[in-house]
Amino acid sequence: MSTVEHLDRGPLARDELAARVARDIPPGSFVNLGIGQPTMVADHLPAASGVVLHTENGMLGMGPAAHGDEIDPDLINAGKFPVTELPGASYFHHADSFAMMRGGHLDVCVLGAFQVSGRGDLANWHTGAPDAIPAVGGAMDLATGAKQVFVMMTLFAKDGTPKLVPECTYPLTGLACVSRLYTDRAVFHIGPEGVTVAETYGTSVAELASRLEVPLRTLDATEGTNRRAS
Amino acid sequence: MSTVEHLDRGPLARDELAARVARDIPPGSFVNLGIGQPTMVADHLPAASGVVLHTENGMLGMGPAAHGDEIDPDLINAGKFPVTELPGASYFHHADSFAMMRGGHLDVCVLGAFQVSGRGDLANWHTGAPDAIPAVGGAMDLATGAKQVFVMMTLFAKDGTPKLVPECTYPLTGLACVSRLYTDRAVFHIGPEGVTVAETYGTSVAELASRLEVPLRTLDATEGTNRRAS
Amino acid sequence: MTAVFTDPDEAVAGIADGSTVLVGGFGLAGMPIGLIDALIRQGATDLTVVSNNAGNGDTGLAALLAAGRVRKMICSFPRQSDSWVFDGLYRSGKIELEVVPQGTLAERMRAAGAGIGAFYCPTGVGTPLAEGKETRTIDGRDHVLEYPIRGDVALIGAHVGDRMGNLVYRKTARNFGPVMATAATLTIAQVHHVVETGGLDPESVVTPCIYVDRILDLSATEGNQ
Amino acid sequence: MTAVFTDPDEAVAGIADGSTVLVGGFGLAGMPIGLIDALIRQGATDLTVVSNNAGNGDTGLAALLAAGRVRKMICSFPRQSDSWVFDGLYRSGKIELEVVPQGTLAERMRAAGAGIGAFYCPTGVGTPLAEGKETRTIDGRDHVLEYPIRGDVALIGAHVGDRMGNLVYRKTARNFGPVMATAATLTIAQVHHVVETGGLDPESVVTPCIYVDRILDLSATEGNQ
Repeated sequence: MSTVEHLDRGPLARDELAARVARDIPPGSFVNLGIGQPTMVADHLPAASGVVLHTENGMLGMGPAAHGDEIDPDLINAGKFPVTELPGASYFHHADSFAMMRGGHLDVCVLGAFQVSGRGDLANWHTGAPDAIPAVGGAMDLATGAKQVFVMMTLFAKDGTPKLVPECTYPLTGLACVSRLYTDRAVFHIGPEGVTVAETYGTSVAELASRLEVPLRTLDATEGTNRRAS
Repeated sequence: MSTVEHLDRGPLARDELAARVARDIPPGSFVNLGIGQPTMVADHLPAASGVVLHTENGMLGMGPAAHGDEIDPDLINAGKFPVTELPGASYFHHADSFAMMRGGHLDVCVLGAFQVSGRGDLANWHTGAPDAIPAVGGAMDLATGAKQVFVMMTLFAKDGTPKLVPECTYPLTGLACVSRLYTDRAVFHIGPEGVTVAETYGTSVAELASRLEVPLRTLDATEGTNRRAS
Repeated sequence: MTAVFTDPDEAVAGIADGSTVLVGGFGLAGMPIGLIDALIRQGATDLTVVSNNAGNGDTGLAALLAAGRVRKMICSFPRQSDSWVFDGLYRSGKIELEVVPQGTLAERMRAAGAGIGAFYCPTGVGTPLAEGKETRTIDGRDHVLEYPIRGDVALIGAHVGDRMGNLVYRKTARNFGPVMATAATLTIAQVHHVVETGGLDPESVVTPCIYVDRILDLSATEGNQ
Repeated sequence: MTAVFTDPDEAVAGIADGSTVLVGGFGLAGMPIGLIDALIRQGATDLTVVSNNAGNGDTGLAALLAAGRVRKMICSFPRQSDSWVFDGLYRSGKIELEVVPQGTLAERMRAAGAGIGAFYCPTGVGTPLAEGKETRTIDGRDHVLEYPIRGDVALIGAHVGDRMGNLVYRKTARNFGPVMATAATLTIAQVHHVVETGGLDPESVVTPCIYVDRILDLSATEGNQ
């Protein structure tokens, strides 16, 4: 497989990004979707995929959002929105739920981020602003515990500064934990060898390399190894 | 309350000893009865006492031994004998069961012993014989975890040597954990102040003091404090 | 032995000033509102409250905070869209805050209930929440040493209790309740109703009666509404 | 995703020589005899077996020991009235033994499943079983440092499973099963029968399906007897 540059289109819309993440979740996986944008990934997981959703407030087999009469105040997700229960669900208390997370039993978690570093460090819980009230929730537990941590975010902040950075400047959530980074402009694989561009959207690897301070590699089909991008 | 010397009778029989222990278990207590002789204490707990029995293989609300059609191979006690279930029972797994024990939630456990020291050290799992196969089970967990550890044993071994000793010579189960020692010859309270004789059976405090190498105190009704026995 | 109350004020009697109070619930699910309201009336102050969040809106835990009874919050996620009471107290320096990762919060209370002296935990390594904590590399992985959080009191919400004190929960309202019940000297549970002993399936009991000191039966009150 | 088997030999396929195998059960309650018999036929050897006891009589775990497949036993209580197979191997120096207090055994497997690197435990302090272990005084109480026990494989017995792999147990046969299921890379559960997904009450599931890789459905075999 080699890096694919989609130059005939613009960046991914939020919904397209969620669909792109969903495509990479292996059938039958146990998955935790973080609060906010990651929740949208659920809409793109076909029922036949057999993916089982975990919510850290004590449930496996979480179904879609509840509406109307389905709403039950005792049945909420980690974002505290009403959800539904699928056949084969189970409930457990918080220590058991986080034992499941910390123990490495979840195949994938999908999180949002403020910043991701080229080593896969994650910053997503605290802006570090002096007046901000810190609130971490289950972010560190997920970042540390899941077998694979997928991050979805825009590649650039509103002011144009990159959010994929050599070193996170925001307070860290976890060290070297992110394995895949899904953004509107590109999909990156992150590992001990560094950052590899898997796909781009409305931009080229060369353009990304010029805007990011992180060294980028590309997938090389012939050699089966990664190559440093120019 | 002062020390009572029952000189008009012989030592307690096993069943009398079990009854004597049962008398000291407060109503409504949560209690674990060790394998062997301590199991007999259950027969002397009136139903109205509201004592709830724990068995470390995962049950609260254990009932009496099962007989005939009641026998269910899935319902056994720590000694692996078939037992019954009382209304209000609950089942839990081994880690939860020992969390309950280690966490100090059981009011009383009753254990047998090879030796108890004057500081309340307990030796009840291993004779230390070179060819003996060590097997500890839940003895250390109970000795460490229960709020009060009651021991029941004969005061003297068959060869006449005392089992209440200055220092245990058998391998230890727990340090300074025994609070009450119930024997055929006497009931002892053990605490930071030492060993206090509460009651004797067919012997006197003076006779005990002559046969034991552990300093003995007596309960003193007038002063409300313990007094060193002569 | 578990005592069953129908009067919330009797259920919370005796909570001392300066207590550490574990408060169940995740958002509003499993939040023991009846017990918290009673605690406000009871008047204990200078409290340390351990709960996942730091109150929503102006009721329940937020009202306890607003009444100035809480010296310190230990929680994972104080900041919410409707946590204005806590936010105001925090910004004006009127309350202490200890932020703990949610799973570490649960595990520290589990450790208290399970008699574990401390544990090495991989969560939070290298982050500001691990600052000042002892660390150790085990099997090539870094861990921080975490200590138990014990409560003097736990206030939890369950679904049904029996007269002996066994509890079952409902759906995600289970959350912190079973853990907190094990970690406090005095555990008080509010339930929607109480059944006779033997009325719960022993295989399905989530909190065994040994962990429950008092039950507040809400059925009379809720039935009146 | 959990695979359901009716053939015990297929259920245990692939267990490698040298594996650490967690074997559920307390005495015979919850003992996964069907899986152990299949493991004997499967032939894996040089095993480390973690189980509360070290076999009873001549069947099940005792038969695995008698077949010379076990290099080391980790257990709390090997010596029983009918543990002659283990006793003989031990006395002739043909098997290693690590004796662990029962609760520490359970907690060490729980730690493996829960991602805890190590924990300070008060059990066994000052006894021969704490010799050589790191100790620490916490809040005035001595503790020993205990490390996780991980399994390559867990063989457990449960009561009923659903097609997704959720399990419920029966009475005291629950014992070590739920803990071992969390602590092994490959968890294989034998159950008396399997129901369709949705056939178990979500409130009463004891082992969520995430911990179960394979289920052996005994209903066909047991029905034939």
